[in-house]
Amino acid sequence: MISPIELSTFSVVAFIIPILFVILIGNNRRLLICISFSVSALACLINVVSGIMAVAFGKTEHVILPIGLPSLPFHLRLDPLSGFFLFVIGLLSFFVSIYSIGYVSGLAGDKPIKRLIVFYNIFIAAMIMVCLADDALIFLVAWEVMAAASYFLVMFEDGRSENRRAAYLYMVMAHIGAVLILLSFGVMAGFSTGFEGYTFDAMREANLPLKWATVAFLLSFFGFSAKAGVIPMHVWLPEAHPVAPSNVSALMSGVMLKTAIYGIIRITFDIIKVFPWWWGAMALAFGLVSAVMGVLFALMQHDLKKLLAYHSVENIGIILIGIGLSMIFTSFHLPIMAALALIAGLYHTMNHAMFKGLLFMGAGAVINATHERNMDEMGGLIHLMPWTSSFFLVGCISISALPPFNGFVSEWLTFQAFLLSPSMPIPLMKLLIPLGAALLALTGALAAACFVKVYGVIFLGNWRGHNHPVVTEAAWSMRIGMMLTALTCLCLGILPTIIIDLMDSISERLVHAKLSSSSGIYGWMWLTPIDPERASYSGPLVFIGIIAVCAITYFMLHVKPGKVTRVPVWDCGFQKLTPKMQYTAVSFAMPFRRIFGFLFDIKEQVWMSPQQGHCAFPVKTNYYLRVRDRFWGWIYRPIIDIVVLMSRKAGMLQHGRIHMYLIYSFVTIIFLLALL
Amino acid sequence: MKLLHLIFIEILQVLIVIFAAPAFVGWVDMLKCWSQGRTSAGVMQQYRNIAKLFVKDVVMANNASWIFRFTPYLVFSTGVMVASVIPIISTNLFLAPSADIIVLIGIFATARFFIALASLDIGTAFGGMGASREMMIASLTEPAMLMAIFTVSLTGGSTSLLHIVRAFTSGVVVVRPSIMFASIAFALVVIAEAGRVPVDNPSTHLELTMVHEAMILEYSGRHLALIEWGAMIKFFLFVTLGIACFLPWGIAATDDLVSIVISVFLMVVKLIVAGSVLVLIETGMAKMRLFRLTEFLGAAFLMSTLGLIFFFILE
Amino acid sequence: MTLLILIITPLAASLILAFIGNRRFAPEINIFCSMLTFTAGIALALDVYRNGQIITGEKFFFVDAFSVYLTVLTSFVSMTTAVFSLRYMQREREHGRVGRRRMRFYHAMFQLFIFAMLLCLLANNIGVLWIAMELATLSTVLLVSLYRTPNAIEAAWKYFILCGVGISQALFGTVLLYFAAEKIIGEGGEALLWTNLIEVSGRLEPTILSLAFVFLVVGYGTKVGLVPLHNWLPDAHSEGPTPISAVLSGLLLNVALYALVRFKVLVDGSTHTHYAGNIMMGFGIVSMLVASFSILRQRDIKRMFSYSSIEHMGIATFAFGLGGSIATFGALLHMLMHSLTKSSIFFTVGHTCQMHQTQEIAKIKGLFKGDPFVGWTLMFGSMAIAGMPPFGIFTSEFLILTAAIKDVPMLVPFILIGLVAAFAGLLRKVQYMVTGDVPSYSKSIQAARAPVILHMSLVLILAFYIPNFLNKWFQTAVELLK
Amino acid sequence: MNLQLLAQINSFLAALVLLSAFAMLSQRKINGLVTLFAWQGLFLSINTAVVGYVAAKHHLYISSLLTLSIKVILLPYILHVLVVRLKIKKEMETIVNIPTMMMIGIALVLFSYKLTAPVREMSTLITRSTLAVALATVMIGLLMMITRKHAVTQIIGFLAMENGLFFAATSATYGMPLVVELGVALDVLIAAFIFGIFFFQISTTFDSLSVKQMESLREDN
Repeated sequence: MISPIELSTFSVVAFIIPILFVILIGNNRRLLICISFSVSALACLINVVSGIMAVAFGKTEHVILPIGLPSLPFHLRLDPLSGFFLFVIGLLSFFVSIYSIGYVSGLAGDKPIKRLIVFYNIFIAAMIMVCLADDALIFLVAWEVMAAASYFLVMFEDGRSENRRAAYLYMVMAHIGAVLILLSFGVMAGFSTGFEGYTFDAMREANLPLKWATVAFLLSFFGFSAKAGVIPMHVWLPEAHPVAPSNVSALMSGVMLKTAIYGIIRITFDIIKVFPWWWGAMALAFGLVSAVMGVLFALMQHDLKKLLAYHSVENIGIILIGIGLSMIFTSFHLPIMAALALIAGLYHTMNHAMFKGLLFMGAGAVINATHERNMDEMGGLIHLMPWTSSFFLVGCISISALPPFNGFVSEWLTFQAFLLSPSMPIPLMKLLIPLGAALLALTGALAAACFVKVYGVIFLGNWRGHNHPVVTEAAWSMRIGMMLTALTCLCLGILPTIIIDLMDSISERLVHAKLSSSSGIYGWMWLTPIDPERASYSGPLVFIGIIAVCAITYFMLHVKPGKVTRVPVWDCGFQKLTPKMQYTAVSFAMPFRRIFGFLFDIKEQVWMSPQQGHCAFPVKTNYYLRVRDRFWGWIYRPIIDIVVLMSRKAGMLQHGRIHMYLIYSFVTIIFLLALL
Repeated sequence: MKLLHLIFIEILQVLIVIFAAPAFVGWVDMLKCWSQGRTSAGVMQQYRNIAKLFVKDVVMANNASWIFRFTPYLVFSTGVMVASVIPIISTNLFLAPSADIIVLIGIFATARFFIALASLDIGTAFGGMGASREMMIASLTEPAMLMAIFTVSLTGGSTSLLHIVRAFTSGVVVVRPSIMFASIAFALVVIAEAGRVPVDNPSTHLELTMVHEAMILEYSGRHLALIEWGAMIKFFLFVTLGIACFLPWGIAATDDLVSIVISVFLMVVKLIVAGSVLVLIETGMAKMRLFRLTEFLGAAFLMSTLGLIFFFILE
Repeated sequence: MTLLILIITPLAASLILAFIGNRRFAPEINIFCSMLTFTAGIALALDVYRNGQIITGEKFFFVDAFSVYLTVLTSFVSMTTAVFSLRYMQREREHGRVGRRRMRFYHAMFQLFIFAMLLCLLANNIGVLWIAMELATLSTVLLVSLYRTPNAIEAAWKYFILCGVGISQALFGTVLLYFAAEKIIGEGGEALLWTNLIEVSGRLEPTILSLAFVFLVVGYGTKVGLVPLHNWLPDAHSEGPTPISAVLSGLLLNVALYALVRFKVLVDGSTHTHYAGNIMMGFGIVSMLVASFSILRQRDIKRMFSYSSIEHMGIATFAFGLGGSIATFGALLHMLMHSLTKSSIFFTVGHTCQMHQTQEIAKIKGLFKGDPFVGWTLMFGSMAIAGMPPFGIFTSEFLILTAAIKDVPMLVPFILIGLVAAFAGLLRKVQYMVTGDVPSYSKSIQAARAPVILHMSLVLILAFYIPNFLNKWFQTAVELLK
Repeated sequence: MNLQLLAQINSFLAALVLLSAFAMLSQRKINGLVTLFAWQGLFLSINTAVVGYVAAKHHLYISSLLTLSIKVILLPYILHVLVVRLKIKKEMETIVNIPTMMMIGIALVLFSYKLTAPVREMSTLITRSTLAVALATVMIGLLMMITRKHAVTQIIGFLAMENGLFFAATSATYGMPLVVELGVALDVLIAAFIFGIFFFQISTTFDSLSVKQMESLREDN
């Protein structure tokens, strides 16, 4: 019986095979794509298996690789937490790899496919290594390799300047984050001697004084949130995701951001373990801000993938809310509640991976078909791409947190965790935290609004664009990939109980409490966290109920065949109804712009071109709208200016006059002698 | 036997809701007419409307997709689904645990989501306008509604309606400031959710003001009937939800026939009262401009938050 | 014996090449001699590995773990550089930038330079160390001005004057050191021998030694390229022929740092404070900050990478100054990794410049499309030099940083800023050069792949697997230096 | 002869070396500079011989001879030839005016006096007091390199520094070991040839030998 960790380690090696294919059969494009992506899919599947095993058995296994520094070989470790993330990563990557077969073949011939395949596999392998790492060095190596690989993937079409800019911004942010994480490891390793200090085990042993623990936590928290795209470290995200190939953005947004969540959980719950409540409060605050701001930014977008990217910011926020609550509860020694909040966060992690992956895949299909990223140029695709549209709809419903799909379950759990806040000893928190719940509700509703906009504008109505491309349904492999993901979304929504019972082993290790021990008297049909008296939700019943009633009403109304007459749209007698008159993404978001506009840097202009005849009928009306993220101007611009100034100052040292150079060394001597 | 009994009560309640909803709406309309000094069409008018729509044929735009056709059924069925969960005549409904308040809100949100999609499906300006406005209003009502519900469920120590009702009814009757504020907030939210004046005017087709009507403008025949009916059920359910949360006394705890009858009777009384209160508000206020709604719903949110704060400070 | 071969070979080679350096097969001879040197270096290394440190030739030569690994490194990089310069200089001749007579000069001086550096590393006598260092300068000065362009001459002149002045300071420091030592060891050559000095370092007069260290650090620091003594470095690196840039920043800086570290050990041994260490840390921080910010606005590719050499020397100096086992280990690793990576980068840069006939970054584009090998090696090399895994420099920086935040947390923000700024600057420029479309004026050349591949793979492998002998040397060196 | 007298001779010569250094600092004419440099070398070699006699160190005679041959005869000759060959104009302008340089020079002397105090305390040699002078010479040489705009003058400053160092070695420790002395001398020789080549390169590339033209390598702000 081969152990899970061996499986995963093997799978990491397996990711090299596609790279070999690139070298071997690089010239045969179709064959290369088919084979290499199916191999990657298999390798991902291995991780799904090993992940499930790790979570189900609840065992912890170590492996020490013979490579690394002489006195610091690479330590690998697979415990339920990393198992869970392996499962998520593996599952989505599996779906995406299937999807990629069709997607990549659909790309234009001049694109550097080989580069895509090579870095795609390195990317996934690195993410898996991040979850397996058990010492600071390999963790950071895997972390940075992941960043570098995704950097090259974002730079896939390096001819376009926006790709280059986005990739550059992303890489720099990622590197800053990585260095911060490195420093936090340095702090934690500092309390044990020699090279052994770098292993996570040693860090677990070392009980840091609170001051240093705080330093370590803050460093790692901001380091990881730079990768997770927590506001205000989110600027790279809406730049990088849109320009990357869609299968890559699906992975980046779906699972790469989650590795940051993994890091935060690993460091706080597993390594530091004991912390004051305000850490959690901070995480919660950042989560709430990210959630609300993220969804608002998303509402303002009309670039499909940019919009989805901002939704990743929102969902990362929601996940952080769960984790923050869990941290607070842990610090007050309320294990069962901590478990609930943690599970809520983790469950949303998995859900977001699924539906965001699905949405990006759908976006990829749409963009491949229409060669268009601006939603206001699309419309009516539901008639041309029935499969894609229905899968995309599933994604929209899930991300809008509507029952009976999966997004709702995790948000419901989070609400339950919020409701437990009164059991906290600190009065102020009791008051403040429910307000957070209100913000979460706002987020959910806004997300729903946003996806009504997305789906309505892209798939419903009529085609708005100037050019009329021939739109065809996505390739079969893309459809399969999306269908599997959609099914997963539905299952996660309807049968959460089974998965959550499995996840007990995680919460038991991290916060020493189980959820299932509290629930479970109703069995798999009812999700009853803490106590069936408190709250209960039965996904299956709701789902079946709604479907059943629909069916019944349908049949009752169709006992005699109801006649349906198809007619053109009723134009109120106004003869010239054109697609241009439809609501667009911009116009849909207008009320929200009016209400929440103060949060953005909005520039809106309307001007009428020279009129003739009656002033009420201008020949042409131009509308210009630009919505900008304020954070760029607030935080990043100043920093960039400072850096430029500094570099100019540094350049002044090198002015070419040899006398001054000699004076430098002269002064240096005098200075040092004066120091004596 | 027991199971049969439960199923009987369940079905009974659902049927009551389905068939009482138009009557309730009719009652509200009637009151409104009286208060505005018009002669009303009577309580049964809504039944006539629905019946009329059912017999009519469906006329549909050429580019209507399956979403357009599916939505009416979904709207209706979500109503029915919720009807089986809220304790209206009795507190031992075996389906009740399958959804707590938050889930109820979620289910209604699903229905709204699909209506909005359907309204965008045809691709007319009206549809888009309606959808955009509806979603905006919803996004503002949701936090207020949730806060109100939070207050209630903190008091009741649960989010599942059964236990809230039990907790209230079992305890001695006390007037709690938190609950009071929460109920006011809830009333405002119900007005917004059900699309009544001053948020929306169900009886107008003036494009500047209409929200819900704009969304369903393209519907006709049985589809329109289902949607209208679903809307009525939703309205009715929101009122009963409010009743269950804020004055649950009298809802049958035991499932003998007598108590059920009593509770039905009490429910009718409560509904009549609630309806008249709503009418008072409606006739008292004028339809608001769209961007005034933020203030209206902001007030609701403030109320509910106050309720919450009072819960922590005073209790 | 091996040691003598090691020393004599480059000297003899330079003499031979001084006469026949302009023949057709001269480059091959050059390569052959370097290979001979390298094998001798390996043999010496094995010898040291077996029976520990060696002192021979009436204590004239002294080899321990620290110097032997640098010796092997020096001979190795000089060999690969010789291989690289074969084709490179050929093309330079075709472009008519150098004549036949100057080729002779080039080969002779190249070997002389190698000889000087090896002498530095192997000499036991700190006076001889000084002489060899001066010789290393003098031998490269005219190589920098090989192209005889105004800029080249200017650069060489600055190099000559600044390093000359610096090295004179170092001599004064040496005199002071000798003065302090002879009190205890007695007159004559004995008092200049490193082996004797290290034994008695505890008894040397602290005030004199700290006085001496000031002059030594300014002197040798000039050659290490520590800010504000660095001004010669970017000019010399950017104007000289690329092979020379490669060995200058790959080897010469290392050797100078080697000398500095030796003296640091002495001084701190005598003062029993952390005086020398602190000075080195200060220089390190300043150097890496200034260098990183200078990288951001470079327009010349070779200049940019020479600034990054300053930055990395700063890091290494900082780490040596920090002391402690982990930091010192990191510093040793860093010297190794930096010289391997940086020289391979300079090879690639050489190819790039010859492809585009310019060193201006703005004119270099589309390397991925134009010549994937050059493009990707440049990309990966720069990522490695900027401290991205899976390359070795990340490992050493990891160790140094973590050690630093343990001991001097207050300084860490500066290192952080420096590292990030350097990363951002390098990535920005390199990304610009590798991406996009191929400009019309770029012509394809036959790149010398072997040296680049060799170096990069070494950097890659050493990041994950440090062979036993290297580890043993590092550990002994750490014991010696920390 | 008794040590007393020798010590006095030694310090007298030291004074002369310093004087010549100051003279160089103030000298405008290039030929004068070369001559002064030769004089400095001469004093230095005599001094070395004297010290060698005092300390009975015979290798000091050798180094004194080396100094005589290289720094008094060879280098000045080379410089002179170059000056004639390259038709260098006689007048050299300085960056700072002469009196200020004098002031700075005196400050340097005092500074180096203060610096070498610990050495003086420790040392038992009769030459110990001249170390301050040696350091001052080095510093003044550096000052000269800083303040002169001409390649040749910079080189002379450089060589003056070398003189100072040599002097320091003699006075602090009765000279370095022979091998080092030889090595240094060799380096100086090579340096001499190199700057010889340089002068030709510079004067052929740029029209004159002024360092002013060599400021093109800079970070253009």
